[in-house]
This record gives sequence, C-alpha cells and structure tokens, in this order.
Amino acid sequence: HSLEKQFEEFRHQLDDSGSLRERIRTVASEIESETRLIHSCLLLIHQSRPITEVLEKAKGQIGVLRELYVKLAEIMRECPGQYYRYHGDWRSETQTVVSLLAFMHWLETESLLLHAEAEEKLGLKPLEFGLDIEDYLIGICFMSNDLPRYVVNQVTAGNYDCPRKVLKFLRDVHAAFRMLNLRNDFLRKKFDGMKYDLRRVEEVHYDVKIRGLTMSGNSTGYQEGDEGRS
Amino acid sequence: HSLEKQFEEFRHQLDDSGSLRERIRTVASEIESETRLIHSCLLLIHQSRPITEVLEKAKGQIGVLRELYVKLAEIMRECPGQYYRYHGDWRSETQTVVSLLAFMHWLETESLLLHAEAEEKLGLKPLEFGLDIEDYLIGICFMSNDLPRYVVNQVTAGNYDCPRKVLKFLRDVHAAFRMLNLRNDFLRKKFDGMKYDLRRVEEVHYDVKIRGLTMSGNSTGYQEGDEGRS
Amino acid sequence: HSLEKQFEEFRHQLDDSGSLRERIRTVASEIESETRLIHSCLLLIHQSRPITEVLEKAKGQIGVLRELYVKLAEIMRECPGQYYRYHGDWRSETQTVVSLLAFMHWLETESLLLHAEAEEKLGLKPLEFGLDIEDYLIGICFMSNDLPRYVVNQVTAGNYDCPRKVLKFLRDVHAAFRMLNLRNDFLRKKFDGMKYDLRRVEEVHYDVKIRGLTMSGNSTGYQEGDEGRS
Amino acid sequence: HSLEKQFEEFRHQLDDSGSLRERIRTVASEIESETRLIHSCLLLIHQSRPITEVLEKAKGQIGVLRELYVKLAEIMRECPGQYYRYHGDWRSETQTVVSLLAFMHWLETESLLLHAEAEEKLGLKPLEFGLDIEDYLIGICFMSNDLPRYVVNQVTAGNYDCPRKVLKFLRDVHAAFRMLNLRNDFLRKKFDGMKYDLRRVEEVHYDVKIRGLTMSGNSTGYQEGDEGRS
Amino acid sequence: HSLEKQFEEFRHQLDDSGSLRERIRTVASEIESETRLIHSCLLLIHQSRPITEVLEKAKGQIGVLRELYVKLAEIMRECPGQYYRYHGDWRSETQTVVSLLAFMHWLETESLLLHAEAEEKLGLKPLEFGLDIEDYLIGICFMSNDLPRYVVNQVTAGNYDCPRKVLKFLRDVHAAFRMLNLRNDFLRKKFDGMKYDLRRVEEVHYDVKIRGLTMSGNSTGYQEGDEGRS
Amino acid sequence: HSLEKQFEEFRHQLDDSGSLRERIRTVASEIESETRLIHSCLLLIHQSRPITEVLEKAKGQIGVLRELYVKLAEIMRECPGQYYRYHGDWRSETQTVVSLLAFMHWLETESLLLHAEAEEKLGLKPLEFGLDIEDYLIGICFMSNDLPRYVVNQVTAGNYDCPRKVLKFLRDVHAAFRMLNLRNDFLRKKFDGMKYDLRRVEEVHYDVKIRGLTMSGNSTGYQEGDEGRS
Amino acid sequence: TDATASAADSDPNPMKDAFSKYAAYLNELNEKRERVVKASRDVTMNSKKVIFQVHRISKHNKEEVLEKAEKDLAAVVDQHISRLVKELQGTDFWKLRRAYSPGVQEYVEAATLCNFCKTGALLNLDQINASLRPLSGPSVEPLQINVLDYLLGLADLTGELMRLAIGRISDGELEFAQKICSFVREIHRELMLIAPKMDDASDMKTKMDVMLQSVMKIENACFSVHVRGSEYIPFLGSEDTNFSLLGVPEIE
Amino acid sequence: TDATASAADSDPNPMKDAFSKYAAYLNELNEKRERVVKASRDVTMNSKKVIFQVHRISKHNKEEVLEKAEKDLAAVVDQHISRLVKELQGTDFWKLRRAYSPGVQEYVEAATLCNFCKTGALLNLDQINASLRPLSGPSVEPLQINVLDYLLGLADLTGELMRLAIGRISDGELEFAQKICSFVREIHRELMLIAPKMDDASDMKTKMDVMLQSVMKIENACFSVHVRGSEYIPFLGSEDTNFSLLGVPEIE
Ligand SMILES: [Mn+2]
Ligand SMILES: [Mn+2]
Repeated sequence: HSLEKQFEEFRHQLDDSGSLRERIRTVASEIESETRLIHSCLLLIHQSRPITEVLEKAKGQIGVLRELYVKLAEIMRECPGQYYRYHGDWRSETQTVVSLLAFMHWLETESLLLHAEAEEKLGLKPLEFGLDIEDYLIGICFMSNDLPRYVVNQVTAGNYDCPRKVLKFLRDVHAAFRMLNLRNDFLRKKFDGMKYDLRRVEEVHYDVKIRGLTMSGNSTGYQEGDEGRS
Repeated sequence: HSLEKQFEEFRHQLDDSGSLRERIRTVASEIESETRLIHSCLLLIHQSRPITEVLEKAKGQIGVLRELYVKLAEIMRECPGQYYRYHGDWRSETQTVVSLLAFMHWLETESLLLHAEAEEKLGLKPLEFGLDIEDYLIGICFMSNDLPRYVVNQVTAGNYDCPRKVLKFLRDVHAAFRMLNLRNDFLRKKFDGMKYDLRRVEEVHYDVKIRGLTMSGNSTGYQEGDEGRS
Repeated sequence: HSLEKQFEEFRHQLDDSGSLRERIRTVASEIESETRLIHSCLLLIHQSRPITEVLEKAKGQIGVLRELYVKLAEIMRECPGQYYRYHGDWRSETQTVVSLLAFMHWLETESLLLHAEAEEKLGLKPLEFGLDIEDYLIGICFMSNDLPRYVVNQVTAGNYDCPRKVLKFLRDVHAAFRMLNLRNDFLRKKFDGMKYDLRRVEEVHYDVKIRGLTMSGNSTGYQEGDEGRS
Repeated sequence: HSLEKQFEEFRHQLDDSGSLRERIRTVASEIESETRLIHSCLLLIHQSRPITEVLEKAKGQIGVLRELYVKLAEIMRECPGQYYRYHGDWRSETQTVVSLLAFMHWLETESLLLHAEAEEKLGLKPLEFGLDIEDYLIGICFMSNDLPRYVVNQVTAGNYDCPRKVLKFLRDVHAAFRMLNLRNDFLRKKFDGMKYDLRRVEEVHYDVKIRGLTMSGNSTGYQEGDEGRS
Repeated sequence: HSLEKQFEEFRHQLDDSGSLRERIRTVASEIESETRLIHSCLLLIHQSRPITEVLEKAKGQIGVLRELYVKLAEIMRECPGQYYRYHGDWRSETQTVVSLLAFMHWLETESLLLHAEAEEKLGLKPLEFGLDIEDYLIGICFMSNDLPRYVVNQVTAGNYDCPRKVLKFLRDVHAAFRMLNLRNDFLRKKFDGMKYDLRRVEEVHYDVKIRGLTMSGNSTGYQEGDEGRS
Repeated sequence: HSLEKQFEEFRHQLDDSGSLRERIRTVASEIESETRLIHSCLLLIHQSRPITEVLEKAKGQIGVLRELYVKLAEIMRECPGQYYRYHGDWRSETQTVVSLLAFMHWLETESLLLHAEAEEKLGLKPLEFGLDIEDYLIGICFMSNDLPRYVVNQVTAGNYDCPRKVLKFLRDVHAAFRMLNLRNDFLRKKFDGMKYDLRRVEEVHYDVKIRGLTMSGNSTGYQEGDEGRS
Repeated sequence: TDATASAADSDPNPMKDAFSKYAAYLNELNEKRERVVKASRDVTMNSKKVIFQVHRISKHNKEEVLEKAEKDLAAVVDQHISRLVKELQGTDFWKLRRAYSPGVQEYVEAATLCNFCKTGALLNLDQINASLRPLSGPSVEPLQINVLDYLLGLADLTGELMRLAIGRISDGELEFAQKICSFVREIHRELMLIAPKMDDASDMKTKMDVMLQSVMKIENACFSVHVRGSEYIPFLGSEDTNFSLLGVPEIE
Repeated sequence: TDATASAADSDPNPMKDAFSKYAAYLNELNEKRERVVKASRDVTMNSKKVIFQVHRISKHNKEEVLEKAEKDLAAVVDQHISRLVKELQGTDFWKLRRAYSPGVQEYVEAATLCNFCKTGALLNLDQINASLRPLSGPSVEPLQINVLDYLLGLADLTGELMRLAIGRISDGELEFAQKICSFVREIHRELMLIAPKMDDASDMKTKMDVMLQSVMKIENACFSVHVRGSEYIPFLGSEDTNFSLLGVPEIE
C-alpha cells in the first residue's frame, strides 16, 4: 500500500534525522562544556593573573574545540544543504565560542577577530560548513558585554592604561556595527546592549584620566602580564 | 467486589497521604514565618547597626527553626522512602533558611557555611532526613544575591574594607560552583545569576580603590583585614 | 581546603544523579515509543477489525514494555528511597501505559484492570518499585476518555449491545472514583472530565435504545421499552 | 511615633480579617464536601433508582448543610456590613448548593425552588445573612445543565413522559429568566448556556413523540402526567 | 404565579443594582482622568521645576477629587452594607489616588501620609465610606515605585541631599510594612517589589556619598568618609 | 509651543471620538436590547404558537430597530469615511439583527432575505451607511443555526411538512455560500457550522419521511399558523 | 579584500571592509526573506481558493469542479511557487523555511485534497516534488518540499476532509463519506507514530489534537446516519423509497 | 443584476445572482488587503533602514548622515507609501487599517526621528500628512495618516531616541542628550494623558510602560554622567582637560 509505504519511509527519514540531531546535540554539548572550561580559564584575567599565562592556557584548549567543529562538519556532510535545519542546535554554543575567541584575540592583538579569522581558528570552511554571520556578530556583542568588567578589574589591579585601549577598540567595533541594517531581532537587542558597555568603559576611562592615573608612577604590583605585549 | 475493595483501600491511602501533606505544610509555613522574622533582624545590617548586635538577635531565633525541622523529620519518619515525594512542600522555605544561615555564618566567620554545618545547625541527620544538596546550593546562591546590597551599604557607612573581603569570598564560592556540572535547571539559573553579584561587588571594590578610600580616620571596627595593603 | 573538598564531593554526587536521570529518561522515552506502537495497534479497533486480532497484536508487544519496566526498576534499585525523586521522569508515560493496558483488559474481560493486575502485567513489585496509585488512577481516567469513541464506532459497525456494557462498566468505575477524597490536583481534574465520557456513552445508549436496535444474532434482553410501539 | 502606631493598628486589623477569612474558608470547604456527598446520592437517579428512595437519602443530609450555613452566618455577624467583602469565599459553593436543592425540589414537586424557599431550606435570614440573588440564579442555571442528562436516562429507562414535563418546566424557567436584564457577566453566560439544555430536551421530546412512545406497558410509576395526551 | 412574581422582583433588584454600578463606574472613571491630570502635573518635578510651583498646581486639583469621592460616598449611602460589593469598581483608581497624595505629602512634609490623613484629604468618613486599608497600603507601594526616579533626577539637578532623606523615609516605610502579616496576594507582591526601590535609592545614595558630593549651600554633614583621601 | 498645541488638539480629537464612541455604544446597546425583545417574541414559534401571530408581534418592533439604525447613521454622518473605525461597536449586534430579520423573512416568504433587502428593512443606505457584507453573511449563518431547533419543534407539534421546506431552503443557501472564497476567519467558522445544521434538518426530514408522516392524516392540532401562507 | 580599500585612503581598515561585507550580506538576506514571505502569502491565498473550489463539489458536478480546481492549482504553481523556486537555492531551503513554510503547507493541503477527490488516494510527497521539477532549470535548483512541511500540510488536510465528509453525507454520498473516514483514520494513525519525531514536535502535537477531533466528527456523523438508517419502521411503505440518501442498508 | 442570469437558464435565481456579487466583493477585498499588507511590509523594512541610517550619526557627520536619511525616507514615500495611497480609498482607510498600520507606524517613527535630529522639534501629524499629499491626484484620495497610527509610531520613537541618547553621551554630545531627555519626557507626559483615550488603549498601555523604561534609561545615563562629572578631584591637573566629553561643568 503506497500510503503506508510512504509513511514507513518518512518514519525512517525522521528517525535518521532524529539520530543525526542526537549526534549533533552531543557534539554541541561537548562544545558547550569545552567552552565552559576555556571561559573558566579566561575568568582568571579578572583576578589579575598575567595575561600571557592566562592566554597560553586558554589557547591550549582551542585545539579541542576545533576538533569538535570538525566533527560537527563531518556530521553535516551527511546531509548537504541542511546546515540551517540543525543550526539551532549549535547556534548559542557557537556564539559563546566566538565571544571567547574574540576576547582572546583582543588580548593578544588588540584588534577585532574577523569572521574569516574566526572560521579559520575553528577549522571551518565557508563553503562546506561555515560560521553563520549573525552568530559571529552576536558573539562579538557577547564579547563586548565582558569588557566593562575586564576594564574595572584591570584598573583595580593598577593597569591604568587599559581603559584607553579598550575604549578605542570598542568605539571602532561599535562604529563598524552601525553600518549594519538589522531587523528587530536578537542581534539588534544585543547590539543595543553594546552601547551600555561602551558607556561604562568611557566612565572608567574618565575616572582614571581625571585622576591623572598612569602606569608609570604609583602603580606597582600587576605589571608582569605586560611584557608579552608591545 | 474486588473493584470496590480496591478503591476502598485507595481512599485510605489517599486520605493518609493527604493528611500527612497537610501536616508537612503546616510546619513548612511555620518555618516560613520564622524565617521572615530572622530575615527582618538581619535587614538591620544594611542600616549600619553593629554586626554583633544584629547577629546575636538573629542567632537567638535559630533554636525555633531547629525545632521545626526536628518536627518535620519526625513526620517524615512515618513514611520512609518518601522524602522526595513531599520534598516540594518544604524546598523553597529551606533554601531561604540556608541563605540566611550562610549569611550569618559569613558575618561571623568570613567563611562559607558548609553543607554539613548547615545540617548541624538545623539538627538534621543526613541518613534520616538530610538537607538536599541542591537546596543547599540554591540557598548559597540566594545569599550571594544579598551581598552587593550589603557591600554598597557598608561602604556608604564608611566601612571601606568590606568590598575586598566580600569579593574574595564571593570569588571563592563562584570558583567552587564552577567545578560542578550543573543541569539546565533552577540551580543553574541561580548560579548564572551569581556572576552579576560578583560583578557588582567588583565595581564597588573598584570605586573604593580608585578613590584610595581607606579605613584610617573615624572608622573603628573593621580594620583587621587591612594589613595587606600599604 | 574544606570548601573545595565539599564542592568536589558535590560534583561527584551531582554527576551521579545526573547520569542516573539520563538513564531513566532514556528508558522512559523507550517506554513512550513502545506505547505509541501499542496505541497504534489498538486504534485499528475503530476500523472494525476483529477484537481478537487487534488484541493479539497489541498483547504481543507488552513483553517489551515489561522488560523496560524491569530495566527501570533495576536502575532505581541503585538509589533506594529516591523513587519519588525521579518519579516525574516516567509518570506521564506510565499513565498512558496504564490506560492502554486497562483498555485491552476491558476488551478481553469487560472488567476493570486492578492496580495489582497492572503491576503484575508490567512485572512491577510493590515493595521495590511499584505503580504509584495516582498514576494508576489517572491512567484509568485516560482510558475512560477513549470509550465514547469506541462505543460510537462499535454501534456504527452494528454492535448494538456495546453501549449497554460500556455504560455499566463506566458507571461502576465512576462510582468507585467518587469514593475517593481527591485534592484539587491533576487527578481531580481528569476525574471531573470523566463525567463527560459517561454522558456521551449514555447518549449513545439512548440513541440505540430508543430505536429498539438489537443485535440480530445473540442479543436477547433490551426489548422492555419497545412494547409501547406498534 | 505615629507611623509605627498606624502600622501596628493595621497589623491587628489585617490579622483579624485574615483569621476571619480562614474560618470562612474552613466552613466553605465543609459545605463543599457535604455538597459532594449529596450530589453523589442524586447521581443515582441517572441509574434509574426510584426517585423517592434517592430523594429520601439526599434530603437526610440537608440538615448538615443548614448547620454549616448557620455557622457561616454567625461568623459574618462579627463583621457587619462586610458580607460582600468575603462573599467570594463561599459563592461558588453556594451556587452548587442551590442547584442541588432546586433539582431535588423539582423531583418532589415539579416546580421551581423559589429564592425564599432556598433561604428557608438553608436556614438563612434575608436581613442578616441572605442568599445573594445572583448566586441563586446561577444555581438555577447549574440545575438546568443537569436536566438533559436526566431526561436522556429517564427515557432510556422507559419513562417516556419525562421529557414533556421537563420541557414544560425548563421553558417556564427560561421565560422567567428572559425577563431579567442581565449584565455581561458570569450569570449572563450561564443563562445563555441554558438554551442548549432547552434544545436538547426538546430533541429528546421530539424523539419520543415521533416514535409515538408512551408509558402504556410495563412502566408503572410515572403515569400521572399522561392524561393530557390521547 | 409565584415563579413569575419572583422574577419580576428580581428584575427590579437587578436593574437597580445595575444602574447603581453604572453610576459608580462613571464617577470612578472621572476620578481616573482627574488622577491623570494630577499625575501629569507631578511629572514636572522630574524636569527640575521648583517643588513649590509643582505642588501648588497639583494641590489645586485635589478639590475636584474630593468632590468626586463625596459623590461616590453619596451613591454608596443608598445601599448600606454593600461597600464591598462594588469595591472592585473603584479600587485601582483609589490606589493611584493614594500614591499621588502620598507623594505630594512627602514633598511637602518629608513624612508618610497616614491613612487617616488620606481619608481626610479625600473627605472620606471612616464609618460611612472609608478608605480600605489594603488600598491605602497598595497606594503607598505605588508611591515607593516612583521614588528612585525622583532621586535620580534630583541628584542630576544638583540636589545631593535628596537620596539621604528619601532613603531614610523609605527605610521607615519598609520597616513599618514588615510588621504586617501579609497574605500571598497583590499587596504582598507589591510590597515585595518595594525592596528594589529601596536598593536603587541606596545605590544612588552610595554614588553620591562615595564621591563626597554635597550641597554647595546648606549641606553640612557628610564629609566623614573623605579624610582618608589625599 | 507647537508640540503642546498638537497634543492639545489630539486630546480634543480623541475626546471627540471617545464621546462619539460612547454615543454609538449607547445606540448599539439599545439595538441589542431591542433585538432581545424581538428574539423573545420569535422564540414562541418553538412553542407552537401560530406563525402569523408571532410574526405580527415581532414585525411590529422592527420600526424601533429601524429608528435606532437611522440614529446610528446620523451619528456616523458626523465622521464621514470612518464607518469602519467604529464598526466593531455594532457588528455583533447587527449580525444578530440580520439573523432575526432573515428568519422572519423565511417564515413569511420561504426565501432568503437578500443583502439589499436587509438594508432596506433597516432603512440603511448603501452609500452612506450600509450593511457590511460579512456581517450580513454571518447573520445568515446565525439564522441557519436556529433552523434545526425550529424543525424539531415543528415536527413535534405535528407540522410534518416543515422539514422538507426548510431542507430545500437550507440546501440552496448552503450552495450559495459555497460560491464564496473565505479566509480562515469568523465567517468561515460560522459557515462550517451551517453544514451541521443542514445535516440535522436532513435527519429530521428522514425521520418524518421514513414514517410516512404527512400533514393530511393524523396531525391535528397545530395547523392554525398555516393559513397565512397558502 | 585588502587591495580595494588600501588604495587611496591612508586608513586601510580591514574591519571596516569586513563589516561592509557583513552589511551587504544582511541586506541581501533580509530582502530575499521579504520576497519569499510575499510569494508565500500569495501561494497561501490562492491555494485556499482551490480548496474552496473543491468544496463546491456535489454528486453531479464532480468532474468539472475538480477540473477547474486542478487548473487553478496549476496556476498557483506557475505564478507563485515559481517565484519561490527562483529565490530558494542551496541552504536557503532550510534557512528561510519559516518564511515560506505557511504557503507550502497550504499548497500541500490543496494539492492532496484535489488528488484525493479525484483518485481516492494520497498524493505522495515524491509526486508533488516531481510535479514542481519543471519549474527548475539549468541554473535553478528544484524546489523540494521537505517532509516536515508536507506532513504539516497533511495534518491540515484532515480538517478539510472532515468538512468534505459532512457535506458528502448531506449529499447522500455515504460511501464517499465512509471512504473519507477510513482515509482520515489512516492518516491519523500514521501521523500519530511520526508526530513526536518531527523537528518541531510541539507544533504537530496541537495539530494532532485537532485532527482527532476531526476524525471523531466524521465518525459521529457516520454513526448518526447508521443509527437512524437502522431504525426498524414497521409501517414504512410509501411511494418513494430512495432513502439511499441516508445509506440505509435496506432495513436488516 | 437580474438581467444577466435570467437569460438562458430557466432558473432566474436572485439568490445566486446576489451571491455572485458577494463573492466578487470578498475576492476583491481580500486581494486588496494582500496588496496593502505587502506594501506595508516594504514600508516597514525601508523605514527601519532609515532609522539605522540616523543612528550612524556622530558629532562630525551630522549633515551628510541626515541628508542621506532624508533621501532614503523620500524614497520610501515615492516607492512604497505611494502604493498604499493607490489602494486606499474612502472607507478603506479604516477598514484595512490593521493591514497597513504597522508600516505607517514605522514610517512615522523614521520621519519624526529624522526631523528631530535635524530641527530638534517634533514633526507634526499635519506636516507628515501634508508631505504625503503630492502622492494623491485628481482620482486618488490623499493618504491621511490617522492620529492613532501617528501616536503609536511616536511611542516607538521614544525607544529610538533612547538609543540615540546613549550614543550621543558616548560621543560627548551631552547637550544633545539632555535635549533628547527633555523631549522624551515631554512626549511621555503628553501621551500619558492621551493613552487611555486611544481606540485600542491596551496596545498603547504596554507601549507606555516601555516608554517609561526608555525615559528612565536616559535619565540614569544623565545621572551617571553628572555624578561622575561632579566629583571633586583635588589633584587634577594634567595635560589634556577636554573632559567636556563627560559634560563636567568645570568642576564646581
Ligand atoms: Mn485548511
Ligand atoms: Mn523602532
């Protein structure tokens, strides 16, 4: 009976896509816990550990992430053209990944991690299994959300030059975002939040500047992390 | 008739468990109002009343709480193995209890109230009627939620060393929580909220530090922790 | 450090209970899909397939269910006294299971599947891992919901004696439920719904009776009301 | 301090009204369970038990209800002028009570239980603690909702004259209600529902009439109303 | 016919109470729009208009309100003992009225508008037509919700002493509320919200205090925390 | 100030449209109660009163309706082009009006009241203030909902020719409706309901036919109403 | 990317360049989404018209009614689905699914309804997809309706079949109604097994509830006809006995 | 109407004729509604783009940014609002309001935002309507945006102004931010009096709540700038004192 046969077939297809989704979710949750680990490393930066030490440890774990994304890409190769069918299962994890990578990239280079660079770091290939641009942009917004806290803690630790640098960076990023036309969606909401991060960093910058605080003079302790730069 | 006999028996069982639940709820609501009293005492801390005075009054009431938990344990002894059947009827009350005890403990000792200590304070015995671990952890999160307010008011009252201490404490607790693999449940949500408390305390700490505020002058009590500075 | 030690221990306990729950959920979802298969078989009864044939097929699959419940019981044996902690993870599946078993039992015996019989069919042992009474009762309510449809289709297929039998059965069940003192909860709501099933079956019975429809073959009684015509 | 004095006083008042409400609710819930008992008795009428037997049993329990209402009236005497403040706590119970009394009254007398009669049966005194008119009317609507089921089951049991009588009664009640100008509230909604009861009774009457079914043969009790036919 | 006579009478009564309610609602909606006008006046306070000017204008309109309440009281005099029957039709309007009066009172006197004072301002007489205590309390909570905004804008306008005063006031009110045993109802929910207002005012106070901001003119105290700097 | 001036003007406009709406609602509610009266008259048809008598009384009241619609049209003349702004305030009343007119028209002429005829009866002028076509169509559906009840009661009263006529009529109407392309809206839902009315009328027709019931023979009583027709 | 910007300006800003690209991407995506939504709305509206056309069926006009319906359905494909095909390429099928899914579901509803009336069988997903293939070309990928949209459309189909069945009973086509009843039961039974496996199961769950209601409405109608038709009427015996309209199986 | 049908057939059925008319009416109405919805979606999308363009404003590019925004806004009118104008005649303005209201509201939001940035004043409803008048012609009625849509658009405007204010503070344009603050407060105060009088007050009520949040966000930002700027810093005295960016009124 053709009706039964068709539904029989559907059941197979849905079972297949169900188990595919199961596998995707497993990888996604591995990505998620790996991300937690990296995040956990990076959090030490707020406790004034030297940047190079923190970065080294965190970068050591990107390899694992990369492998997980390769795994994901392999799974998706089984169902070409269906990237966006399952996209929801790894979106939010990937956004967090981007935010962490971009933060590390900023710590290292004081510049924005570009979309293509992010793909490269994760071993993604645009044509097969790329990084969705909206996910990338949301990830950047997430990173921005962490900067005020970073600046506050750096200044507390005596790193008085930090606000100036972060402010410059964040202003550039904000300006770049303003080129986009967004819908009333999640990305827009996140971008709206970036304005508040910018303001908070400005305030800290002002606090430091108005008091004439500079690295040279009265700061002592926390300079170790700066050798690696400049 | 077997059908009727069965339902006759059901009626007894349902009536029994109904009246048991009734008794549990009565005790739980007594716990709740006792908790309100203690909370009310502790609130005075925000109005700069001396800690010792506040604590003394609050601690005086723990005895009542303890008795109520003993009562609860007695009730549960009537239905062994059914702790988790009725658990929902005292959970949220117990979480608040833990948060208050932990706050008082911090005020006294500047350390975290441990699970076993909490059980002890409430007269609970792990094997018979213990304190559920998740309830304990949620209670700790609740306590964390109150710390930013405490710090803000202490600084306003001139206790400039408070942020540093609380920050250290909260960072330790936060780090400890990060060791856990939490499911996506209420506890996880509460823990995720803890980072906002941490951030706020960091900001207050920053405010104090950047202004070089110290205890030197007319403040008296709070000096112990200051040696480390210079 | 006692704080760390405590959280280390918590991590183990939470991981353990997390993986236990994972295993429970896997079994519960297997029960769910097995249940769907049985339900799908039983639906053929509405298409006037012979009861014996339908029943035979459906009963063939109970073995699988039974094994799944044995598996569940084994898992629960690892955490004695915590039946009700995880109960929520298999409740609704079990309620559906009871409703199907009770419907099949009615088809076979025209009597209500008792609680003990349900436990027996599922290989459950009351003292170790029993069938919660409320789940059983809710399952019976679910079964009741299916009876009006059954009666309608049986009459359409010419089985004019069906309404009388079902009505008698449903009245007995309804009367038995009324003996219970129910709290204002889900069970009460479901039971309150049962009266609509009863009313609908009464109406079908009325439709058949008022037209003096009888089974051509083996039907006998039923004629009392008909003399008045002619 | 006047502020404190004021709140002190408020506390007393709120506590008083709180405990009053508690007492009212206790009585209301006793009324509710008494009502369930009576309802349970009356349900037997659908199973063709002799009316007199059913009625006798049900009427035996009205005394208890009456006492509960006296109790309620006594409580309300403590707070004159506040009948409508607490009204919501016994409304829906009282509406059900009215519906049952009115149904019993119809069974006995084939006439509508009047408002004053209902008050009398419940021992209420209009000036002190009366029966709210809207509650009475809603109760009558509830009674109407049960009539179609009654008629269907009576006809099934061979009492062919029942539809005619009920129809006449329901038409009178419906006509009386139409005299009222109802606001768009709960009562109006319930009254609008009454037309479905009326329609259903008309249909049953039609079913009986078109088939020329009469009481002639083995039926005994229900003949009084039949002379009018021919 | 007694049935018809009864419904005839019901019609009159329902018509009467319907038209009464109509009149009440008209007055209530006049109160509501008058309240909006006053609120609109008071909003000017956020734009740094002189308090006296704003108050004068707002107070000029209380007369109208008073007249409306007199009108309401007159209507209610027609149906003694039924205050709470129609209470729902003016409650929420009255709560807003209280919140505005209390805010104005605070601006003038820096003290809480007492219940009796509110009644007096509205020309209400406790024995005939008083102000329900819960409505009064909810109104006070509403007022509390407006204070953080007020404090923020006052500080922006250079009034640095405002937070201290408001904080003291709000703490007193909050403490007074804590004396009450509230049920889990709307009032409790509103009161629970008050702690957020308190917290926000504390934070504004903190912001002002930590920066050592004082009123250039008449401010005196406040400097204690500043010695430690330099 | 132009901003204030504009809002001042808006307030006037909205006040105007508010009071306009008030007036519309008053008329609409008068239409509603007039409609209830007519409906009440027409209900007598179900109690076998002679059609001519019923019709006469009902038609006598159309004049009032007509006047109300004239009044409505006059109000709307004040705001040309805004018919559909206020449409929602009289829609449902008008739909009921159409259903009653169409029912009366059917009783008189055994044909469908057309849209233009309905407008004429209500004194509406298409270009100024017409009858919205969807309202007309919904009204017709409402009328259809009443026909099964009418047929059942007519047959009960011995008017055996009624089902045939109604069936023919309803079939024509249903066929006409099928010409329309509807959206998934209220009208479609109502039209779906018409199918059930049609089926019910068919069933009654069948009941009558299969028993060979005709007007000539055994029917006696209720013929009076038929003279007016021919 | 670098080459273009670094020419004139002294500020070769790679970030700015990159964001111009992102901006262009987002603009194009949003505009395409809008076009797809519009095409989908047109598909919906016109498919609904086809469904209404099918409901105009009666005992005697079956061929002509269905012929017109099929013609209209073909027009939906030619005029509107073709627009979807033009827009949707590669990953768009899933990325923009939410934008076109309502239209496609309604089309499935219309196409399967027509087909059932004509052949009494279920139009397969493969058949539908095959029929859409001519719209594609060398540079245009074929539109492949996915299983999910097909099944969601099918779920709605049962509602239309319910309406059809009630109508057919009124028209005396009892066998047709019976056939619909079996067909709908079968779809319900099959979907019940599949429903929880769908990508978004909650959507389907509510549709399943509605579907069961539809099945029961048909069953109740059939019950009513049957019971009425089974009634023993001793004194029947008048001129016209064409009560086949109520499907009485010649009084047992 | 009678003439056409009664010709050939022996069945001059007035009901059928009437229903053909009703059917034609409904078809036309639905199709027009669809066209209006589509035009409205386009208006929405392109107005949003204008709003984003305005947000690209900074201290130094004000003129050019606003010029582009105004050009784009004019394009929205020419290309999309003109389509609405063509469709909407007579009673359609209210009958189809639900279909075009979202687009018109978004347009009001964009137009008033542009105007405020340019002139610091509120663009009046009359001015907007006057600007749309050229779209009409001898046979085409002018589109008159109604008060309700205007006010609803205005309510959303305050959200955009809030975003603008936060941005302006970052850019050091404190006076501008202050101006926005007063402007938004004024709108809020005025709308508060009007809100309950709107045709659908509940809609406006939720918008009022959001609006109050926006006002308070601006106020909090101004507070923060003020408090920080008022801080007494004894040892200040370094090279660059351009702290006008935080609007410090030269340390009191
Ligand atoms: Mn459909
Ligand atoms: Mn906007």
